[in-house]
Amino acid sequence: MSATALKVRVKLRARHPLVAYAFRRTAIAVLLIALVSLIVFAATEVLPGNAADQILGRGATAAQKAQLTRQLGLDRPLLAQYGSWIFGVLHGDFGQSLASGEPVSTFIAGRLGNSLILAIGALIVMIPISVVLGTLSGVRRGRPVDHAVSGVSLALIALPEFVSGTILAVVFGVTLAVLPPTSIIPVGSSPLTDPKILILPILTLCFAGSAYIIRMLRAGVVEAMASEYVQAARLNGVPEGRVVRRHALRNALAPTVQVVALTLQWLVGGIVVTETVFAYPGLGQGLVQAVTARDIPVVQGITVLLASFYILVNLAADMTVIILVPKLRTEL
Amino acid sequence: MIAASQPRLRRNSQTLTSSWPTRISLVVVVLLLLLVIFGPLLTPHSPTAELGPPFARPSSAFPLGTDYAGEDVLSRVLVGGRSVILIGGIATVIGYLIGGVIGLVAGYQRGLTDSILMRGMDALLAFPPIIFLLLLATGFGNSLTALTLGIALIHVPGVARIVRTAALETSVRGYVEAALARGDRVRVILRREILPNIWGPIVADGGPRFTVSILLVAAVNFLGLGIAPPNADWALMISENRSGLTLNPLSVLVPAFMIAALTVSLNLLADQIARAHGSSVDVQAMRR
Amino acid sequence: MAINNSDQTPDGRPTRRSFMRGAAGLAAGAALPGVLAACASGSSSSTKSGATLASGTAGGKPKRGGHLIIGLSDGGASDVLSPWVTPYYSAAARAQQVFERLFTYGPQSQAVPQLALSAEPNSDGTVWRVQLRPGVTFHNGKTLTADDVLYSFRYVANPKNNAESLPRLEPFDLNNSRAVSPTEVEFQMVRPLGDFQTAMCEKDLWIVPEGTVDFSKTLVGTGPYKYSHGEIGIAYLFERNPHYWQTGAAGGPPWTDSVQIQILPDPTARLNALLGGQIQEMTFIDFASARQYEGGSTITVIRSPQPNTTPIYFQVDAAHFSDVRVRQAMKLSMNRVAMVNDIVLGYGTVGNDLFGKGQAVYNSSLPQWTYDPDKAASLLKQAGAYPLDVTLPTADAAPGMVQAAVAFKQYAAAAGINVTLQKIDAGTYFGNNLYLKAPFYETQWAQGFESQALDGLVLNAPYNETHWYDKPWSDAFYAAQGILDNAKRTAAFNALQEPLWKEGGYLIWGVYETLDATTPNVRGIVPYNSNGFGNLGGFNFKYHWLA
Amino acid sequence: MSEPLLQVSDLLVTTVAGDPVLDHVSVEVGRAESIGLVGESGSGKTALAHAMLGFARPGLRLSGGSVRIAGEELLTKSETDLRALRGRKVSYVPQDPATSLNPSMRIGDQLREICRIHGRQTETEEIIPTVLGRVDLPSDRQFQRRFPHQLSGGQKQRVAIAIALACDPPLIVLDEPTTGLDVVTQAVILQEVRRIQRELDVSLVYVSHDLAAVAAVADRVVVMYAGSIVESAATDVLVARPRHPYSRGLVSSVPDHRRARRLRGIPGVAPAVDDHPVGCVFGPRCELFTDACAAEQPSLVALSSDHWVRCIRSEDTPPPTSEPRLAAPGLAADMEPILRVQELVADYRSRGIPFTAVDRVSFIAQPGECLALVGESGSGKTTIARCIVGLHQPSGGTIAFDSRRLQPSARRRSLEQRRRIQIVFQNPYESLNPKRTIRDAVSWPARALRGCSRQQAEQEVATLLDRVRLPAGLAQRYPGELSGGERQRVAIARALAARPDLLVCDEVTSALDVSVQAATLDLLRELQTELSLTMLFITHDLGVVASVADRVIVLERGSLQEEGDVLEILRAPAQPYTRRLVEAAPSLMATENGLPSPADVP
Repeated sequence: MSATALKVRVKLRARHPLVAYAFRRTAIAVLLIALVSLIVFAATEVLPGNAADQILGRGATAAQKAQLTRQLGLDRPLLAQYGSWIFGVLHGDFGQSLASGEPVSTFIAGRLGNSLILAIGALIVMIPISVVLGTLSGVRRGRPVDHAVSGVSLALIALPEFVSGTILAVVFGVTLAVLPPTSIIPVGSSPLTDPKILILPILTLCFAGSAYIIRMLRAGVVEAMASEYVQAARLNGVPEGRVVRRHALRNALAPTVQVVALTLQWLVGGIVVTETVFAYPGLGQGLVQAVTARDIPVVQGITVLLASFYILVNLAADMTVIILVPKLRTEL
Repeated sequence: MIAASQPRLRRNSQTLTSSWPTRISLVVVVLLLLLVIFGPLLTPHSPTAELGPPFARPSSAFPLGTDYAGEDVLSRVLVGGRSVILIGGIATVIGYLIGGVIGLVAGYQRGLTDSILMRGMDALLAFPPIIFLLLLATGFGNSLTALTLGIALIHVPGVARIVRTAALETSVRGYVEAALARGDRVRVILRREILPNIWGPIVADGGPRFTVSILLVAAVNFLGLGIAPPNADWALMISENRSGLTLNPLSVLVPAFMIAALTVSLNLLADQIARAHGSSVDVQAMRR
Repeated sequence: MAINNSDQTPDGRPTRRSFMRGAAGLAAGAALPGVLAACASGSSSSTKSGATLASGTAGGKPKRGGHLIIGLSDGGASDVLSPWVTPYYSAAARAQQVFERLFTYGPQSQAVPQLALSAEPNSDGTVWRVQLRPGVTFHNGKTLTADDVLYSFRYVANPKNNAESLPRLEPFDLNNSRAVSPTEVEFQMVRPLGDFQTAMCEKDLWIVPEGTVDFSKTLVGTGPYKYSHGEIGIAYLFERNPHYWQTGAAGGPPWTDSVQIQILPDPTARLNALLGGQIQEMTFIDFASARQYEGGSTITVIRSPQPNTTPIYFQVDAAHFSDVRVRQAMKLSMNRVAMVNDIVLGYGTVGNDLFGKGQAVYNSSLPQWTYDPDKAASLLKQAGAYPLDVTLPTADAAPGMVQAAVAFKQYAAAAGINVTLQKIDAGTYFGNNLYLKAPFYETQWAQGFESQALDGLVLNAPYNETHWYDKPWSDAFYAAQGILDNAKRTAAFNALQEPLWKEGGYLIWGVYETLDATTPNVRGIVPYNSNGFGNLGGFNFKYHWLA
Repeated sequence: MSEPLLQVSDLLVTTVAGDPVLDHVSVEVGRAESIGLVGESGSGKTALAHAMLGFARPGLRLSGGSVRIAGEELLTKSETDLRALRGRKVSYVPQDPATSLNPSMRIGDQLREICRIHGRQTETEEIIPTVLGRVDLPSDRQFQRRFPHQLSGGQKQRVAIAIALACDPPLIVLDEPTTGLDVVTQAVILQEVRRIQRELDVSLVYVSHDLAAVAAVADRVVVMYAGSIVESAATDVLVARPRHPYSRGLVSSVPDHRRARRLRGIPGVAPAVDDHPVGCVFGPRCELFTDACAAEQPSLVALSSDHWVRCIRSEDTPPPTSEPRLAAPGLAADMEPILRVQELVADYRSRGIPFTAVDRVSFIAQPGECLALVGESGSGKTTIARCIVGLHQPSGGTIAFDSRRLQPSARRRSLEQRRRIQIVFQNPYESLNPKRTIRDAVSWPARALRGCSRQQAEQEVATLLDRVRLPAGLAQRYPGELSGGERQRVAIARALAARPDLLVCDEVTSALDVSVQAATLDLLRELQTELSLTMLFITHDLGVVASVADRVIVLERGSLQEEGDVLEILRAPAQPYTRRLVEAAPSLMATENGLPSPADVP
């Protein structure tokens, strides 16, 4: 680090530390994404069998396969392949699907929107409910509501998405025929045109996800309620409602943000399974198809996208926590 | 200068089997483990033989009816626990071994090694678990070893972080510093002073982690990338019998119940152990 | 034993139907499509169980209008719009709504005129003159001419286009073929062709406007529906072709305004969608559910007596299998009766390692292979291959496939054959790098002998799964194809089946019907008994209407 | 006196399990009166302080008796009514300032909140500056926008006091307000509390384990032991002539730098909440204990109008001890110094920014001598100790032991060096490995450093425990079952197991109760003379230095201020910094002397 760069860093750090910290963390995040892309590329390139077989499949002569291998540049050294792939990704071009020859980006674009709708829908439903329930059981620790909420959340955590999804689809979709058991929508239109199809998948996602948030949030609130400053507030005559809101919850807020960021890690997994159960046309179902079809570029594209999305979310969560906790904010 | 307010005798922690939820979860866990060990010997029929019509209702010959391929559901349930628990168990243990070593080294060495190791952990954490397993499946197909190692790798960052925190906290304690001053060898300090004191948080974290392993194995099997038929596996049974839910619901509900019973009771048990060690699992998880 | 849930068809599987002329006795070009709608579907099914073919949904006067959503059992990430390679059911269904052929199959696999009115051969079948149907226009308004036909055939024949039907045009000499007039084409043949009409029904011999090169974005054909838009691997929308030649003044098919082909590979989701009323039709309902819902009022089960089979095959030149005794040991180690009872639940009969059971071209005189594990074991010992370890990949690609593999493993063990199963995802079972490479595999065909030979037994066959490289056998086959007389040709084909039965690589344990399902208000479906993509009345959605 | 402001009568506070934490306690506080509540850990003083606000910590219950403030009974009030009363009728200053202020609320907002909830929104903008001024804190807007973590320990405690004063309550209860602060800040806070009490005519209840601090503030002192009041008297009366044996033991245990004397401490351990003895609760530890005392719990008897005592033999209680200090072992003048520290420099890196903790310090230690290193937190005294013991790498200077250079890290020192230098740490609850028995802990050094076999080492355990006056029976128990004082003695025994020549004691008694501290210091002094040990005693408490050390070194922010004989330096400190320390340190002798002005407090 040359002297001037050091001087700049120190000056920057002095004047507005938050920006300097954000800059540093973003740099680390970008580094992480690069590392992740390397891991994804390595994991998929280690494949048994050759990509050309995939495309031409049966009946292709050896000559045709060799010609295609050259055409796709698969005969070049791994590092060169990785270089051109990453160069493409940075320009939004994830290469071509081996199976259909279509550009991966078009395959992803269509499905990404649908998955986002499902994810955001699940979050909108899941977070408020679990924050309320988690806080309630944390504040009223040891009382009936706490036992009820903790018990239910403990059971829900153990229920895999594909079990709850299957049962929901049959009970509400077939036996009662109240809600659509699968996600069939007019071609090319977004799921929002017929929101009814979103109800069961979102419910399935909420079961596992909310249980996780409730348990973690409850622990945070219990810890805050037992803190010294809460006892001091009570001894200063602050009414209980205000003690809970202004003192306990205010300080349990930061860990809550981290918990929600953690939940996203499970949500992505939950979406892959839920989309398969309800045949929902999202990225998760697309990924499963691509994996079984050993369609490497599609797998690489989706995985890097999901991993980077997840890293950025973590970064955002950390930044929010820094802003929320005065001590961290001022001591950057 | 710390005010001398520490109670003289720390209240001995609530004995393990005093509360009823613990007792029940303990019984369930023991029952399930017995099932895994002795199940295969008790099966009325061969779990992989097609013996009757598919999705037949429960009858004297088949107490829980038959599944999609006409195999006896009861025999398959008796055998089906092994793969879930074995793969989940082995993956968790390996995760602990690798994560534990990394955590200890990072916590004890501190300085540069600590930050390098922890940054490495962040890279691993970047992958949502199921995506990571799907990635491995792309490369290695249905290989169970890849699945087990994959799940173990998923646990490594979490375990490393817990062990590191515990090691950090213990290494500034008086008895460790006294050992350092005596010049005891590092191995001796780790064995005598540090390890015995960080068992608590590790065991407390073991329960939920084993549950996570089981759910991951189940999800991968459900997506058809794990155990292959005709092997009996609770998760696979749910996946392959889904179409028969209206014909013979038991073929799906019984394996689902077994997974749920196993995971719920494990969570409950781990929670009680954690409370006995003074830090409930949730608080533990919070620090992760 | 019920099948778990049928779903994708193996991709790359041209289960095209081809049918020797002699079967239904219908002269070429006789039955006009209009007649089709009226004729009852009750043709006797070849199933021994004598269950009459559940009547289709043909009754009543068709109503115009409505939107039809059909759930298909395969398709996904590898879907392409181009009609020239239709390796699996949903690909064929999509192409068939937009494009048409000169002749196409009717319900009894008879060749029915479509864009052609008639085809007359010369004395020895080396020249065929085809009269085109007048007044037919493409979706872009252009009128159909002979030049379009020749252009289409030349496009298929050109290897650069990777068209799947290329081997079908092997007997054609397209350079010397010419357009006699805008509505008449003369085809020269390199060698005599006995049945031109049936050859035209084969695979993807679509007629496209002259000069069309790009088939990845827009599709222009003469079919009943125009391709509107779609999402890869999710769903595709087709809208009514207002100028369709069959509609006519009085208002004929296509009855519905639009058709949506929905890709639903997950069998449970597909069945739930039908039960939940989200889709009106679905392909491949599993045997157990069919048994449960047949005759009920919730959904209607459509039974098509196709010669479906899920054979297990071995490459005859692979290790051990080159020894005929090992091949025969394999045939004796399969308990066919038990498998049919447990898997097919009465919707099928025992197989004898030959294709096209129930059709004219089928050598039923050959003795039936039975389950004799001890003999099999002794044969293996003689061949020095005891015990025999094999790995059998399997998938839910078609009804009964996994159950058959599981059963084979169970019964073959008695003969000293240790089978290790390897389950692969159905969607890629025929698209991965194992198919056509692994020495031991499971496959799915629903064709007669002639079609099957062209696809997998002649020398340059695209899917020579069993590595049946037998030049004399191929030449004899081509010669048989050239015989004009039906009876003689059938006898020749039957004779060619004997070596397959004796030492072929296919272990065909059973033959069963194709089972689809629709909601009660769907009408106009005439079950097809042809082999190949015959679901829901040969994918002729134009005849379907909503009551 | 007019009707008392606060009247606690026959108050019973029990744990959830029913054990008595406060056993029928009665106490009164008049208007504008300042009383001190003194008691060691487990005496129930905090529970009483809380009860004065009608509050019981989770796990405790107000089971009986009554607490009336200005005639208004608290125990029958509902929680909401109590909330309205707290802060207005009686307010509370918590113990640990670092954790009792809401970390995410600005100082100004916390004050505004108090005014708002007690119905004084309108005058908030005037109250805040005045109340901040009253506790010598800047009252400008910029200060009010600060968060708690941006203030020093002393400032945080003053904010807590400001909050308590905000609504002019007639009674303020302070629970160990200065325990966490350094001695100079503590002195300033005590002086301010005293001034506020006089100016505003507020009644004060000052709860602490530190008799000297209480004496500086309270007019009257109430001594508590194991959940009941054993004596109550005017401060100077109690200090001069305590009538209850426990009070006497307490007074003679308080180290006082103005009167260097031998500290005796009180033998034995206070009874746990669930095994109070029959009869007088102090009985088992009392020299005057007779069968009569054991018959039944003596009641509180009035010796004079405002002097009460709960002891039937209060007449025979001897005056507090004032024996001369134990003589130091024979100091041979020409002996080579056992320890020589030359130009020692050591620093720490916090978040990448290095700062110097020890700045070129040099000193020597004579064999058999007790050398004290004195200074406030941050003075570098602990860092020096850690360098000597090899736990911290110095960045400059040398340390010689027996005139041979010591390697910076203990691991690279010779076995002999590692054996002859031993250390005892500050926090008794972390000095012993909870998972090992006392025998294992005490025997290990002999095996590791003297090569003894397991049997030999374990045989010595009994003699070592006896040497630190602990019953041999403790050997097979775990640290978890011992009190703080007992654990610290085991730590000392462990150090002795290596037969050291230099024993480094890093604040070993600051975490202990006064009586236990006195006993431990007495033990250390005896060991030093018996084993002619050289001791390096690190502490911030001048009283402890006066009773234990022979020579003293005064440190400030890493540099050596002054060095010399203990008694001379305490009597006539040469350096201004030392003088300020000596004047600020609380002492029973100097109840009325002038305390340093708040200006010099950091």
